[in-house]
This record gives sequence, structure tokens and C-alpha cells, in this order.
Amino acid sequence: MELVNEIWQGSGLYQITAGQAVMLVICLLLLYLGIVKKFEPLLLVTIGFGGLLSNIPGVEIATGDGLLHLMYVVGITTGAFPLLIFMGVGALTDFGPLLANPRTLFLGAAAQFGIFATLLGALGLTSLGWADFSLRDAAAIGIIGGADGPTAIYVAGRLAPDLLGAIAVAAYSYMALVPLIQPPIMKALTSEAERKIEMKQLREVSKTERIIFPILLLLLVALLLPSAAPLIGMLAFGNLMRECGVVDRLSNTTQNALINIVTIFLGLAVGSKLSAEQFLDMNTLFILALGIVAFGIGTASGVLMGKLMSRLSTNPINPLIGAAGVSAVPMAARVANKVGQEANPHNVLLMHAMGPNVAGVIGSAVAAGIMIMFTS
Amino acid sequence: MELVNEIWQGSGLYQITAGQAVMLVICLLLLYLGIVKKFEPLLLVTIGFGGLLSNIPGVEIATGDGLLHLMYVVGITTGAFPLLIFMGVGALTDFGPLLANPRTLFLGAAAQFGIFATLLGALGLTSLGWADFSLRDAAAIGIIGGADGPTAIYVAGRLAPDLLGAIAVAAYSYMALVPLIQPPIMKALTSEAERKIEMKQLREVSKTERIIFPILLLLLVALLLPSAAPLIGMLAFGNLMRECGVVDRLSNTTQNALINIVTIFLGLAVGSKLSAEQFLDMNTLFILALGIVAFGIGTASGVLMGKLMSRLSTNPINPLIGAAGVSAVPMAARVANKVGQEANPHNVLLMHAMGPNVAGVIGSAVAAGIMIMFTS
Amino acid sequence: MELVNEIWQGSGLYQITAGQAVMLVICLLLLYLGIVKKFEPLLLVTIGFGGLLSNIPGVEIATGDGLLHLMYVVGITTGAFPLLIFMGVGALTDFGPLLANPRTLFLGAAAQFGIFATLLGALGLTSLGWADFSLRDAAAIGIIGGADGPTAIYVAGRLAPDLLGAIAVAAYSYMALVPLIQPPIMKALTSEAERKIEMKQLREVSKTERIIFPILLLLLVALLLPSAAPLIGMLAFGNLMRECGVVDRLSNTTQNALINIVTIFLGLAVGSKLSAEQFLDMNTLFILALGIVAFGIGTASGVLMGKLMSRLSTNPINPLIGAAGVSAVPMAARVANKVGQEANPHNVLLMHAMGPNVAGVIGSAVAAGIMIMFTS
Amino acid sequence: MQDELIGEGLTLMLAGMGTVFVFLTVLVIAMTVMSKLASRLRSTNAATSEDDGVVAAIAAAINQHRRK
Amino acid sequence: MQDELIGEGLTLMLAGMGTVFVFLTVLVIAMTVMSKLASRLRSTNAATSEDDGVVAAIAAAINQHRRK
Amino acid sequence: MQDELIGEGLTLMLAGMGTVFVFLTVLVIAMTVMSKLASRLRSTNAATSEDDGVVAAIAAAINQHRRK
Ligand code: NA
Ligand code: NA
Ligand code: NA
Repeated sequence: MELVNEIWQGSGLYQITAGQAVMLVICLLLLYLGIVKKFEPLLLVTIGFGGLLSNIPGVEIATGDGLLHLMYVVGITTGAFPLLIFMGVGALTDFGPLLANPRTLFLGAAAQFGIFATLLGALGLTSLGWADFSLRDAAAIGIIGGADGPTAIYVAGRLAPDLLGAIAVAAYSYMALVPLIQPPIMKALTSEAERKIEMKQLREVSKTERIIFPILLLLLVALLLPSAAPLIGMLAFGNLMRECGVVDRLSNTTQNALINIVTIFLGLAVGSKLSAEQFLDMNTLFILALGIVAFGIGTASGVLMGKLMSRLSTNPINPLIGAAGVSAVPMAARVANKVGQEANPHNVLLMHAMGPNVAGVIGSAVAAGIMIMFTS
Repeated sequence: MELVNEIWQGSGLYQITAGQAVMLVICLLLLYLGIVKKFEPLLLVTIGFGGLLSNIPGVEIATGDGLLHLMYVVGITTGAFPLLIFMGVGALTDFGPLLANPRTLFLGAAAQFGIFATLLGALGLTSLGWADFSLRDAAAIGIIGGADGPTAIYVAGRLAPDLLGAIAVAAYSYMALVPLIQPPIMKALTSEAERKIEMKQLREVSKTERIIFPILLLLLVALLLPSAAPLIGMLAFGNLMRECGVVDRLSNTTQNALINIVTIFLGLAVGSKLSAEQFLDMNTLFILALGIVAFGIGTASGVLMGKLMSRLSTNPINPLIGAAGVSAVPMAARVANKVGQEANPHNVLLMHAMGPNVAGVIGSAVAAGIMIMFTS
Repeated sequence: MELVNEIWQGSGLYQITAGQAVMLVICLLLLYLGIVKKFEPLLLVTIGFGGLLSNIPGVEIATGDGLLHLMYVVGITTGAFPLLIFMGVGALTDFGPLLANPRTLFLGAAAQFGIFATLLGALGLTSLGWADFSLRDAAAIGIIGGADGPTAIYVAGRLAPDLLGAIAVAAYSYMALVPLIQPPIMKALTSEAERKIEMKQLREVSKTERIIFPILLLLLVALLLPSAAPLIGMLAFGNLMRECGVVDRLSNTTQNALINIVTIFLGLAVGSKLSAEQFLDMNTLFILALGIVAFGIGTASGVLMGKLMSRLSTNPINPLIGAAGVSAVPMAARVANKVGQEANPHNVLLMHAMGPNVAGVIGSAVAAGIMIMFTS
Repeated sequence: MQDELIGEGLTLMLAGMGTVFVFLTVLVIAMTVMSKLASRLRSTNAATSEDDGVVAAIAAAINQHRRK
Repeated sequence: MQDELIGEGLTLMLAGMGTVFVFLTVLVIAMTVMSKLASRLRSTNAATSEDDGVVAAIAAAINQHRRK
Repeated sequence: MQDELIGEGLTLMLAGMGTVFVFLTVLVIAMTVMSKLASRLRSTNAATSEDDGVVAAIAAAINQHRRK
């Protein structure tokens, strides 16, 4: 009888808190979004399942000696997992469209305004006494506007580990929601005529340019903004392996086995921050609210810069591709293409939008560097 | 001259102990079983070679800063390697036959009796004064009867690290010996008529059921037996990646590169526990003896439960599939199929036996959870 | 204004030292050699890029908590990365030609003279007061003559971590330069008639011999020279997985995903030792000079042993294959083949040269073992 | 003390087999319920796709008619 | 103190957007220059390979001539 | 002291080359013996499979005979 009692007291039904029950439901929702709605499934499925594991009462999985906590300590507090993912992203990214039309970097720059506006928003909430975000917290929240998962996790891991769970969930959820968030803003800010603009076909980019680009990028970062060097450096390294043509076996492994293994571990490790006590908090609601604002402002500033460049440039520029500057690769570029085709069925903007799209990755890594430098 | 002396004194011939020589022979035997007899080669080859390396005199490989000791500390004491293997097993396992016929879970439950009978046997040896096994030791030895390598290594790593080498060797050796151990027991306990029973073809299982199953399994573990959550959780996670259809690249890597890499490291790390001082011990002989008893009792109790269900059920059930409940996936299911075909050449039991077979994996993970909870 | 000042003082342009600038140029040169000249690209591209990252001023990448420093600590100070690479080399190596003609091991032995001559050279420089190399330093420098990257990194990591960067760069650069370094020496030491010697076709080697060989090799090392057991052991383990035929999935992963992942990490970790303060030093110049001497002497002693064996043997032996005994697999074997064909277009020495070539890998691992034993 | 050990072992055996059976019984029930819900869901979906099938058949018939 | 926080935020915003634009402007310039250099390099190489082409054509012509 | 260092180096050189040659000589001998044993083993097996071959040939002949 005593024994049955012991088993009962060891059971989850006996030990579970209301918070954990709510978190289990939220994590099931993340799995639903990932599996059924196909929202960024690689991350939402792994984060969601990691979150389920983290809210099982009475067992060390996301704490102490638990596997997920070990993954968190080994991979997130050191920054290793997001940096390795960034290396994989580099190996998977074709910078050709950007090399063919470097000016689209300005679109990627403009879209980072979402980051800093959100940072200010987070500080405003603190100033109003509604929230209690430090400058570091605000910087980490702002980076959601970079629409770039590994950058957000890297910055949050350095500046605001307590908010990491909410920031990662917000970043990946909104990246998946880009097809819903962006089009209304894009249409509101452009005229039918602007959306119809067709762009000249991109020039071909030589292999030499492709090889030199990642090295050039790294050297510029080294000389101008060293604090962005870990992120940009790994991105450039991955891209150099891809383009140099002499280490294809390393490049293939980076694009497949390595990035997949790290994605699994990263997702589970981020999931370990979805415990009830850390996630169920007003801060999480504020972060979710600020995150969507960040995406909206980033989109708007990208489009507005597109309009400006469209007017100043002799070559036709469709301002819609500015929206792709938030990154969310390659979703945002596809959205720009789709909105363009709604206005003009012959308009194929996809490759043109890939330029600002990958520029946005560089832009938010630069923004991350300046934030890390400034707040530490 | 002095130098030659120094080299001679540094040589293995000078330093080797009788125990190390015996262990080298035992490890060569493990390699022979793995390579020539094809006994669970993935594990016996890696464990056997790790054992060879661990018994080289005068060099730190399985101790101190040696690579195998590092692998042991990083992967076994933390539980990471067996848990990652379990994730891979989940990604490789088709739970369809179990979903088509959930009642076969009872067969997987009954076969776990081998675990607990062996636990009692180990304590009995201690009670007789022959051995000196603690309750934790006995629990770790009993789990050999689970016929599931990673579960046995996980439990032994937590409860009885000193016995890990012998337990792992026993578990994998007997899993390979299932075609020899099981048939006589199966035939002794069943009549010719029972062995001839043909079963109805299994219904098709929908994708939805396959996706929900791992989540359901995890939630039940979370609510009823959290201490089994690490093992069952990783199994369920691997299976969810397999079935959800939206993260195929993660699932493929889990089924290939990741499980292979971890298998190599796990095998070498387990091999590091085959040093003479830890392995050459009466305990090892007792463990080997208890292990085969565990397999025998597990098989018998599975078959007996099969006979009971066969009589109670309106749908025909061949009691032979009960033997597959020990797990030893997929070997035990093949054995059940083969013994069935000897009695009735038209009898194809393979898919029917896969149900109890994978049920046995869940059953022994549950048993592992209760043992860990009870003894810590 | 103050802010602009802060950003300016955080920039690389403000912080960079002359040494770092020089190192950036040197690392660009390594990338150039790897990518354009195709010098050992798998290592020179990764080491070169790691070196770039390590010389970015004002950011922790190769120091403190930086990713490259972590990789160095985890993988080089423990010896794990070079040992895992050696396992991969074992899985990629066909010891068939050596098994068909075991006498070629003597060629692999003779070529190791380059290692010890260089060791003496390094001590000579110290004796002259030009350099300040300890016995351990000299041993680590000598191993460059082994023409085997992972062995050099393993030994340098144990005996002379401060010199690791220069030793690794020298080892891989000269391995790539083998087609330039070796032919003049080979031609100077052999007559036209000797170079024309055709060798008998190698006998076929049975699967049994291939399986027993790695085990035999390990056992001999265990009994005679345990200090070489980590290196030889992992080589033998990789080769056993390759040849035993029952663990092909492990062997394939070892030959692909695993060795590629470790190569990336190893290259970056070695690159972390290319910081200006460690690399820009007279020692580096001495190491580069001693390294090329090591290659030259190794080649010469291999060829001379070839001449000796050619005269003593009844079976015809072309002394050119002795040059392949330095290892630098498979480049040195190709060079022997090419020089042979220049003298006699019908002369196909490639497979004959593979014997001493892989013998050289074993030979330098044995030399590494004796050096580690002697100096610690 | 050794009898105590055996006693603990017996307790663990009872608790263990008991928990295994209870857990797997609950799992059998949960799986059965889940499968029924899933098949009901599917039959609803199937009905929808049957409708789709009808629409497709009609469309095909119309196309065939037009070609004549 | 809270106004100070907002002040810091504004500073960071200005510094941040400023740095992003300066950095990416420098990158645009560097990429443009690099592409020009690369294309000049390529055209030089192309000329060389054109020469190779001429040589090959001559060789082919000679071969054809011999065969007659 | 520096001469001592050179002395140590010379010792290490002698010991090293000596060990390398001794080790590889032992390895040559071991490999040669092992290959002979393996080929003897194989020839025994081959004999067996030759027998198998004979059996197979007979079986084939019988089959052919029957078909006629
Ligand atoms: Na971005
Ligand atoms: Na089992
Ligand atoms: Na060598």
C-alpha cells in the first residue's frame, strides 16, 4: 500500500503544476503548427518536443544532469550551435543574386530598422513600468526583427538567456507567418504601378567573384566591426567551402549531416528553456507582441527603401523586393515574388528578391555585432 | 644498454598482467563472434575492439585522459549516448503493427517478467552469500532480460557503472543468441496445434495515428511514470521525426550519420569498461548466468501470456508471437515467424510478431524507469 | 560623437597590430595555396580560414570562450580530433598492397630517418644558440618528416602545443609540395637503369588476411610499444571496420560524415594557433626550414633503402618506390609512379608504391610513440 | 538484513510488473480510443475527398463531352 | 533613470542603423570594385584561352591535312 | 648542457630508428606467417568448395539427364 502511494507520488499526475500543464498544451500547439501547418517544421518540431520533455514533472531532463540541459550548456551558452548552424547556412546560401546586384544590400540594411525600433519599444514598455527589460534584454528582443533564427538564438544566449525560449519561439513562428504578415504591409505602401515594375535579368556571376566574396566579407567585418566576426565569420566560412570547389566533401557534410545534427540538438536545447517558470510570464506576451511589431516595421522600412531606390535608380527596381530584406530566407523572397505576380503575372521577382534576402542575413548579423559590442 | 632496458620496461610484454592477457583473448573472442558469427556486429565489433584497447598495458586509453575514458565520461555517465541511440531506434522503428493490434502490448508487458525474476535471482545469490550485489546492481543486471542494448547500458550507467561492461556484453551476446535460446522454450510451452494458428491480416494504419502515437506515448509517460521519460521521450522524439513527414532531413540523418557515429563512440566507451580488474571477477560469471536465465524467463512468460490471450480472444492469436515480447528487435520476431513456419509452412507471423517486439522495447523502458525511481 | 569614437575604438582598423595584419596576409596565402594551387585543400582551407578568424582584433574567437578555442581545448589538447581522423584514415586505407608484399615495410621504416635527423637538426640549432627548442619541441618538429598530418598534430598537441600552428602548416604544405620536393632527390640517387626496373604484379590478398591484419597490428603494438597504441589503435579500428564486412554502415559514416565533420573542426582548431604572437617568431622560420629538410632526408633514406633492397632481393624492386615510404598518402606513391614512367613509359609502379606509402603511416606512428614515451 | 534485501526485491518485482501492466493497459486503451478518433476524422475527410472525387468525375465527363 | 534607458536605446538605435548602413555601403563599394577586378582578370584569361582555341584550331587543321 | 641535449637527441635517434626497424621487422614476420596460415586455411576451404563444386556438377548432370 505504501508502495502504491510512493508510485502515485512519483507520478506526473500527482506532481504536475498548472503551469506545466499549460506549457504541455502550448508545446503541443507548437508541434501542431510545425507538423500540420508546416511552420518552420525543422525548428518548431524539435523545439516543441524539447518543450514537452522540459515540462515533465519530477525528472531531470531540462535541468541538472538532464540531457537537454547538457545540450543547452554545451551548445547555447558557448554559442557553438547557432554558429555551426550559421556555417551550414553559409554552405547552403547562394550569394550570386547579391553579387549580381550589390545595391540590394541597402534594402537589407533598411529592413534592420525593425530591430532597433523594437529595441526602443521594449525599453518604452519598461519606461512605462509595464515590463522590466534591461538594455540587454531589449537588444535580444529586438533581434527577433532580424528574422533570422540562429542570429536571434546566438544574441539571446549571450545577452538574455532567460528570455531565450520566448525569443526563439517568436522568431521562428513569425518567420513562418511571413506570408501572412508581409503582404498587407507591402500592398499598403506601394502603388499598383510600382508592384508591376519588371526588373532586368541579373548578370551572370563568375566563380572567382563567388570565391572572393566570403573572404572580402570577413575582412571587412574584421576591420570594421570585430564583434560581428563570429557570426559573419562562420557564415563566410560555410560559403567559402561551398564556392571554392576544392572541399566539396566538407561542404556536402556541412549542408547535410552536420547542420541536421546540430539542428536537432539546437531545437531540443532551446526547448529546454520552455519550462513553465521561465516561459509563463508577462514578458513572453510582451516579446510575442514586440516580435510581430519588429517584423512589421522591418518589412515597411525595407519596402520604403525600395521605393526610394526605385525613384533614384535608372535601372528599374520593384520596391516589393525591399520586403525580402528582413531575411526569413527564402520565404520572404517568395512572398515578394508572389505579390509581384498578383499585380503582373509576367513578373518574376524571385531571383531579384534573393539579393536583399541574403543581404538581410548579413545586415542582422551586423546589427547583432553592434548590440553585443554596445551592451557588454 | 640502459636505453634498451627502458624500452623493454616500457613494452607491453614486460608490463602485461595475466588478467590483461586473458581479457585480450576474451575481446578477440568478441570480435570473432561479431565478425565471423555475425552476432550483433555493430556493437560486438566496437565493444570488442574497445576492450582490446583498454587492456593494453602502460598507456592511458581507457583511463585518465585517454580517448575511450573521455568518451565514457561524456557519453555514458551523462546517459547521452544510449539516449541518442534510443532516438535513432525511434527513427528506425515502425510502430504500425502495434497500432494495428494494440493488445499485443500485453505480450510485451508479460515478457518483462524476465527482468524482475532475474533481479530476484541476483538478490538470491547475495542472500546465499555467493555474490555481493546491491539492490541497484541487481536492478541493472535484471535489465539484461529487457533484451534491449541501449536500455541496459542506460540503466547500468546510472545504477551500477562497475558492472556496465559485463552487462552490455551479456545483453548484446544473448540478443544475438536469441535464435538458439528461444525455440526450445517456445516449443516446450506450446502444442503443435497452437503453433499452427494463423492470424488475420493486420489492418492498415493511417498517417494520423502514426503521428499521434509518439506524442500520446510521451504524454502518458509524463503523467504516469516520469522516471521513464528520458528513454521513452527520446524514442518517441525519433519516431515523431520519422512519421511526421515534415522533417525528413532530420529523420534521415538520425537514422544514418547520427546513430552510426554514436554507435561507434558508445561501443568504444563500453569497451573501456572491459579492463581486466573490472571484468575478470566472479560477478561477471554470475551476470552471464543470470542474463541467460533472464532471456529464458522472459521468453517463457511472453509465450504463456500468448497462450492465455489465445484462449480468451475471439480473434485467433498464435502464442508464439509472445516470445517476441522480450524485444531483441527484430531478431525475436523473426524467430517467432520461423518457429511458426516449421509447424505450418503457410503461416506468416512476422508482422504480427513485430507488435509485441516493439512493445517489448516500451515495456523494458518502463521497467527501467520504475527501477531507477525505486532505487534512487 | 563619443559614440562614434567608441565604435571607432572597437573597430579592427583601430585595434589591429602589425603582426595581425601580417598573419591575415599569410592566412590569405594559405587559402590561395589551398584553393587555387589545390595544396591539401581540405586542411589548408580550414586552417587558413581559422587563422583569419584568429587574427581579428578585439574579439574572442581563438581565445577565452571563443568557438575556435573551445574546439582546440576539446579536440586537440585531448588528442580526440587527430585520433578520430586517424580512425577515418584507417577506414579509407587499403592495406592490400602492403599485405601482398610485406617487405615494403622496410622502405616505410627507412623513410622515418627524416624524422630523427630533423630532431637532431632542431637540437643542433639550439646548441648553436640560434633557437631555443627543448627535446620535446625538437621531437614535435621532427615528426613533420613523417609526412602525416594527424600524427604531426597529435604529437605537437602533446609535446609542443605552442609550435602546433607552425608544425601543422609545415606538414600540410610540404605534403602538397611532394611532387616538387621529391623528384630531384629521387633522380639524383638512382640510375636510369634502376628507375626502369619493372616489378612483378602483386598477388591477390584474401579477405581473411585483410581482416586479421589490423588486429595483428594492434596486438604487436600492444606488446611492443604501448605508447603508439592510441594512434595505431584508432588506425587499426577504422581499418577493421572497413574490412570486416559486417559493419559497413559504421565504416561508411566513418569515411564520410564523421571524418568530414572532424576535419572541419580540426582545421579551425589548428587555425586558432595561427595567432600573430604564437606564429610570427623566428621559431616558425626554423620549423619551416627543418620541415623541408625532414622531407628531403626522408625521401633520400627511403630511396637508398630501396636501392639496397633492390640489390639484395631476387624479385626485382624499383628503388623509386622507397620515396613513397615518407607517407604523404597517396601523393608520394603517385610521384614514384610518375618518375618511373618518365624513365620507362610501360612502368606502372603505383600499386607497388602504395605498400611503402601506407607502411610510412605505420612507421611514423611508431616513431611518434617512441618520442612520446621517451620525452614524458 | 539479507532477507530484507529479498523483501525489497519482491516489492520491486510486484511494483515493477504492476506498473508495467498498468502503464501498458492504459496505453492500449489510449491507443484504441485514439485510433477510433483518427479513423472517424479520416472518414469525415474521406467523405470530403469523395465529394472532390465526384467533382473531378463530373469535370472529366464535361471535358469528354466537349471534345466530342 | 528610465529616461536614461530610453536615451541609451536611442543612442544604440542611431549607432546601430548607422553602422549597418556604413558597413553595407562599404561592402557595396568593395563588391563592385572586386567584381570589376575579377571581370578584368577573367577577360585577360578569356583572351588567353582564345589563343589556346586558335592553337587548337590550327592543330586540328594540321591533323586533318595530314590525314588526306 | 647543450651537448647533453645533443646527446639525448642522438640517443633518441638510435632508439627511435632501432625501435621502428625492430617493430616493422616483427610486423613483416608476423604478416608473412599470418598470410601463410590464412592461405593454408583458404586452400582447405577451397578444397571443400571444390568438393561442393563436384557435387554441384553431378547434381547438374543428373538434372540434365532427367530432362531428356
Ligand atoms: Na535579417
Ligand atoms: Na524489452
Ligand atoms: Na610517415
